[in-house]
Amino acid sequence: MSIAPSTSPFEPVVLAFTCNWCSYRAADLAGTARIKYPPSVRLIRLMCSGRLDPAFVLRAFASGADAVVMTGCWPADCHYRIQNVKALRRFELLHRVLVDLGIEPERFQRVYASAAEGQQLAAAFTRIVDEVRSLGPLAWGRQPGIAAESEAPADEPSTPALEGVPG
Amino acid sequence: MTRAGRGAAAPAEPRVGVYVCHCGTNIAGMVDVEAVRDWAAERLGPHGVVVARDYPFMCSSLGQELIEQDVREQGLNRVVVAACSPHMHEKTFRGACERAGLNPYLCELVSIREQASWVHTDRDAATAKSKAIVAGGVLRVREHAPLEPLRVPINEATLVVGGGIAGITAALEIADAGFPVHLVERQPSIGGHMAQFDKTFPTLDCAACILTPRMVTAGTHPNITLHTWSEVTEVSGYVGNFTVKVLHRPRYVDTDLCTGCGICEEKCPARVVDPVFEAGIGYRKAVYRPFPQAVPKFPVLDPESCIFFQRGTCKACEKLCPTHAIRLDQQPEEVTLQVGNIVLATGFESFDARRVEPYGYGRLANVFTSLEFERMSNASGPTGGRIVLRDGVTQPQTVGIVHCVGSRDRNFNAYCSAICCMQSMKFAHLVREHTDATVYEFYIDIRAAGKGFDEFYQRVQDEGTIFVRGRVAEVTDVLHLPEEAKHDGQLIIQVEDTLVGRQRRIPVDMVILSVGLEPQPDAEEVARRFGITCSSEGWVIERHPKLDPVATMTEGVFAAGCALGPRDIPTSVATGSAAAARIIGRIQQREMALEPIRATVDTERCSGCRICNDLCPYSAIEFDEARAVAEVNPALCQGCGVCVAACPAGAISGTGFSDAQILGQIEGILMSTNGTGGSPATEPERAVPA
Amino acid sequence: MSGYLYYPGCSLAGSARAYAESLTAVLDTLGVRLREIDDWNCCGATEYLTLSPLAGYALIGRNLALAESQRNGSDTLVAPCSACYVNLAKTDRYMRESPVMREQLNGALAADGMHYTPGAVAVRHLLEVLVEDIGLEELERHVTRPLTGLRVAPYLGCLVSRPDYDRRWARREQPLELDRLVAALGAEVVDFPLRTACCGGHMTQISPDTGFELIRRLVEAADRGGADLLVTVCPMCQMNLDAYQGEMNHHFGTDYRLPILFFTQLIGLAFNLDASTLGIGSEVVSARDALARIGVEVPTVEGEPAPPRRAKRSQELPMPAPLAEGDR
Amino acid sequence: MTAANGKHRFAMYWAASCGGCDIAVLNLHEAILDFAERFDIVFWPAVMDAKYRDVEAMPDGSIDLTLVSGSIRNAENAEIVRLLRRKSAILVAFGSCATEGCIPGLANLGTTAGLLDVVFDGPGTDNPDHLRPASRVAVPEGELHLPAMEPLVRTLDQVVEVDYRMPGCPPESERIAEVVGLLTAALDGKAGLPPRGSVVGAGHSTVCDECQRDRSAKRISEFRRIQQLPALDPGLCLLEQGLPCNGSATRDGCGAKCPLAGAPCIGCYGPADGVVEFGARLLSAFASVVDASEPEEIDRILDGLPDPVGQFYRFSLAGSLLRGARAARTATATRESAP
Repeated sequence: MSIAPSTSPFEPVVLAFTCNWCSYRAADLAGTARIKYPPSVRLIRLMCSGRLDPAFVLRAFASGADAVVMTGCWPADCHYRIQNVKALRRFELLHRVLVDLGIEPERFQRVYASAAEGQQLAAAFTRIVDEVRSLGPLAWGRQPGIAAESEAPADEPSTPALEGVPG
Repeated sequence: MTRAGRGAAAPAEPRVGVYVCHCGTNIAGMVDVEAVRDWAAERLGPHGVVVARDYPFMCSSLGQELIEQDVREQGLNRVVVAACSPHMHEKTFRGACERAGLNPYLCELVSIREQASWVHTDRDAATAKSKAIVAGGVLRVREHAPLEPLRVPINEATLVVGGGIAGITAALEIADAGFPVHLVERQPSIGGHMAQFDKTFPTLDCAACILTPRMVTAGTHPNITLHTWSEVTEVSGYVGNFTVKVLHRPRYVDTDLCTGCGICEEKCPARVVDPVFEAGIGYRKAVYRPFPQAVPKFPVLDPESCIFFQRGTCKACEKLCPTHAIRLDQQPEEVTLQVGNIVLATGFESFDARRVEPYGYGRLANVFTSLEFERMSNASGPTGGRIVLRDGVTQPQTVGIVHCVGSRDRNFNAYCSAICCMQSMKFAHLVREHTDATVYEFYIDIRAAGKGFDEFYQRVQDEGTIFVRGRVAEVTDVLHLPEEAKHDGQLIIQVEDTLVGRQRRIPVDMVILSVGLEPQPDAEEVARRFGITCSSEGWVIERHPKLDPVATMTEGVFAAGCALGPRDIPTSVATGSAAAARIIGRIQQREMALEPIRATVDTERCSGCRICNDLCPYSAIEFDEARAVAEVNPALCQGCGVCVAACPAGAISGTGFSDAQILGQIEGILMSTNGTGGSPATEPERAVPA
Repeated sequence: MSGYLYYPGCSLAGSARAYAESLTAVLDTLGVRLREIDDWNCCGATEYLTLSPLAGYALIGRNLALAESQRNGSDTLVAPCSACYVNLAKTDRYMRESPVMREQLNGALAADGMHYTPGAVAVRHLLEVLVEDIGLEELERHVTRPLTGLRVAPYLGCLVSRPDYDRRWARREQPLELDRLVAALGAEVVDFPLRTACCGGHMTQISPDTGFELIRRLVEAADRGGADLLVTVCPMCQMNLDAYQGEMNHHFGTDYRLPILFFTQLIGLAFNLDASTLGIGSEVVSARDALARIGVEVPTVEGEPAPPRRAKRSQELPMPAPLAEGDR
Repeated sequence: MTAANGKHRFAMYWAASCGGCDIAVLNLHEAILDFAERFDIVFWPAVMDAKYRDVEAMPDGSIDLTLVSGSIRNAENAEIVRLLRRKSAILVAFGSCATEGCIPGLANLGTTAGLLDVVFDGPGTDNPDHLRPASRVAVPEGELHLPAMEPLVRTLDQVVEVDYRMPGCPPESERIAEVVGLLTAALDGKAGLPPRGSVVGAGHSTVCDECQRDRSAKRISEFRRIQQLPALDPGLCLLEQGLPCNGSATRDGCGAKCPLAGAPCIGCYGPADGVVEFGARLLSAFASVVDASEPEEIDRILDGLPDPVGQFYRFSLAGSLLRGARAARTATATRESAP
């Protein structure tokens, strides 16, 4: 019910996972410094990009995100010493899987941002939103024919009280 | 597949209260907070929201009381506050919940200020996003479980890294409070840059006169252990309980026997340029104390310049030492220290003026750096305080002082070095005091914002110093004919005088480059060693630039002085004291509470696959061979969550950031916020009007 | 060594024939193959761009399009003339950056059925190719007559390192690549702060007084540094300093006789190539006396560095060491 | 409901299935006789003749136990499972196809049209008129009907509610015997039913729990196929030998038969309890132990997994979070490129 009418321009929903120590603080800094980026970017705080479970990314896409961004500390600057490397390994493999599952590569990106890089983080968000806007909505759940699943019973992952997919 | 997450089950049916803060107009100016409140009450009702309110300042005592009252009267067992960043006020609202008898970890603070009102310009979009953020918080907090903070004991000892004025100040404050301090300094003596200076601005009091008493006190304080000529090589552990390895480089002097008489230095035949203390314009011996008031008083022997180490013969110092204190076979020694807190006062390094090639430093003899001039003007420096050209004899008749060398320059450092206006004007005064020279100051802007600073600016102007507003393009010895023929042998400063709006070429005898301040070249490596973060330039990042300016992101590691960024002596001292005060407070608490964000293994479900075993940089994951299961040692776990995300069996869960919490937040954030059903125009059923 | 696409430019076919001859001789010795792009036209110099930008850039773009279509495995386009180099590099850069420019120029080129894909070729100056690709070690390997004792002022001119679109020069204000090359040939590099100063350009035609003063500064600075000769990497610089040196002397009443050679001529001498194949002798200010210092009087052994020209006085304060390669 | 003869009423249906699950049930050996003693088989197309209309005639909820194997591929599958759901007291998603989609579910990596192209116009097919099956075909005798293929292969629980899930491709016969015993006891009133919705006939940990191979802390510098190994170490963990073994994330219960025989686990028993996405668990585990820090080196090691979706989603694609993404994207691309 939230699908924008075809006449209004498409505004993607981008979910960005942030690291408590670097990119989340960079986002705070962007706020403090009133640096603007598109409102379609929504943040989730993790303690480390290494906490990013691939299931979170898949869930986000399944629940309506048009793109997912993994943000974290620069290589060798991890608050937890080397855990962003594990995040990088998962990112690389998950990226391959997502592409094979039919998600365009631009829809899953990674961005490095230290706590001081509010400006850079905002710029990266803006760039990603632009890229995804030109790709159009992901919206695979509403493809003609695919929507046959809507008759599925209550066991569907999204609870009935939740609305369908935004975007 | 079921939606069951892996987090702890909620104790009772969630009853969630949502509190939307206006933050004055900070939030309300860009977000329709009433709409967010009404939407939460109506649309999140099925998810357990029983009360939703808005309030001008949730963090005020009245705002907090509102939450406390609802928890008590409405039986709330979950609270979501939509306000600022959790890094700002998470503690505040957790405290409010705790006062009302609710476990503080059942409160979630979501940021609609830093993440919405401050970064967006479209009110409708910012409001819709705020709703999504609130929904994320509500669906997340449903999955929260009550937690108890982890308590760690605080070791009384403190490590201070860097023996400049900031480090000395921090060490003295902590030591005076009765707690042990290890003060580590890379150079042979403590004192730092301040010991090199002659006068300090704007009062012109003698740097040595005010610094050396403090150095002596630090050197003799019963609670301070000095580790000079030493470096920290390894840091492990966490707040309250750090283990630090310090490498003592060999001094080649037995400090138990040495009396500091100076005979070795006097008799040493090797004389080399001293690039450190004398800034390259003076000499020292191979065995030396950088300056007479050095603390400790013991010399060090530099094997790079020592004739014995280079050619195998000499040993003049060994032969002539009256107490036989020279030890040419001394080896490096590593000591291990246990400390509870750390202060990084690692200071700065001067910008290398050779990098600004148009200014000719290193090529043109009579171009000097500010640090060279500091030594030259110092009565105990290489010229005995005489202001002379590079020939060591001639007094300059005209001196040009160039501001912002390497600072406010996108080719080098974009930032202002904070001290260089004032030091440049101090130089002008000193030149005028010692010579009859005409002095030019070439500046971009004069930044004299400190106490007594602008008065000093007026004074230097009154003394006759000529101020030229413009960035110097070039310092050259190439003359333009015919008009410059008479200036052969002088230097020409080419500058656009922006006040008169034309190019000028000003001949001078001497140029002083007021160089900027840069982080230590190994700042990033040091930051990594101490587990903190640096800005892209290399300055230590504060926990909060205004409200927490001496703490770092890492618990137990503080910073002071120029390690945080360019600053003058009073501010360096202030930050040293501030770091000390923070640490003394902690030591007196004896223990400290840490966020209980930890991983745990459900050993029933662990199959012993050993995927996780090698993933923890803190070695918190142990494998029990007998039971063939992995276990997490909570004392070592730092809560990053890498193993939680790695466990193929889903047997590892993480408190505070469980799968269920994060998946809930994802669902909430992606919930439709602009659909037709939740039009804020309709009167919400459950809304409690404010 | 793979081949390079080669854009000679008009000077090398005219006033700077010595440059063309010497670079051919040197690259032959090094076994580097140059493939001259077929049907090249004027690089645009400076005039076209000021009169009609689109026509000017299209003129340059035609050369790039030719280079692209004749790539055949080589993707580096070498220009020995600094002005050609900057014009070609600038056009490629602008087309990469500006979709409008890309469209307009390719629209113009389409009139002749041509097209240029921005970035298809990397435009580089001959000096950079010699120092970065071939490398000083390789050059040194071919040095059979080290130029020991020859004091050389290395002069780049204003265009090579500026505006440096692709950040190829580590130190744009005072690039040291030519210094290192000259040193690798065994010659002594003199203190010459005006590496990137102006040679006078067209001022010799428009405002001779200004042109002469600009030439004087360069010649005077090289002379003050004690140079036997000055090497350039640019035909315009060579012509101004060489051909107008006499008039400049006349204007100021001075008597400088500073030979101006192309750096490739110097390399050829160090490779012990015959002076006649290097175009030596075609210069206006004769290099005969300067070159007599090498190969004849000076023994070809590694000599101690020349002593400083001024005696050290006891009270003199020490000077900072020069900035080493790789320092921040 | 118990039949007049004291037996429980049993049904088993195969949707898009290879029939292996039916064989696994028959593979109970002598126990099948006990089974026949305890149950009246009212509907089981794989072993006996039956008519849908007979089932339609049964009272709702009158079948005590129904096992459904196979995924939902066409309209007939969907119709029959809805019918059986209505008629059954206990409906079990039986085997990997019904629980997760299994191999038929991999069809979701393409479109139905693409699938038909391969089958009816592939190199091995002689079909000069390029005929395709149609759901309605007019012939002289009248109109013929074929069940229409659905755009996506679905798992059973995406179509009807299921009471229990029993994983495996096929479920191991011992586990079947256990489950049948358990449910029989419950139907007899001698034991309680397991919680509705739970997984039966499997363990609560993963295959490594049952695998006897030696394991140590893992670091993988190369993924290899078994024929690329110089020699298979008979006692060492297969993953540590570089073989992409899915055992660490796959629910136990099979007895770790494959890895113990030297063949990497392919994951047919699905994920452990509470796991959100099986493929995510596997890929996260594999990636976590890749022994590299630089992107290039990570890439090189990951190149050893040439078909990551095949590796991680071989059995679970139709039940996964992004189950329809690729089919949808392919369909869109086809539509957009069509004139």
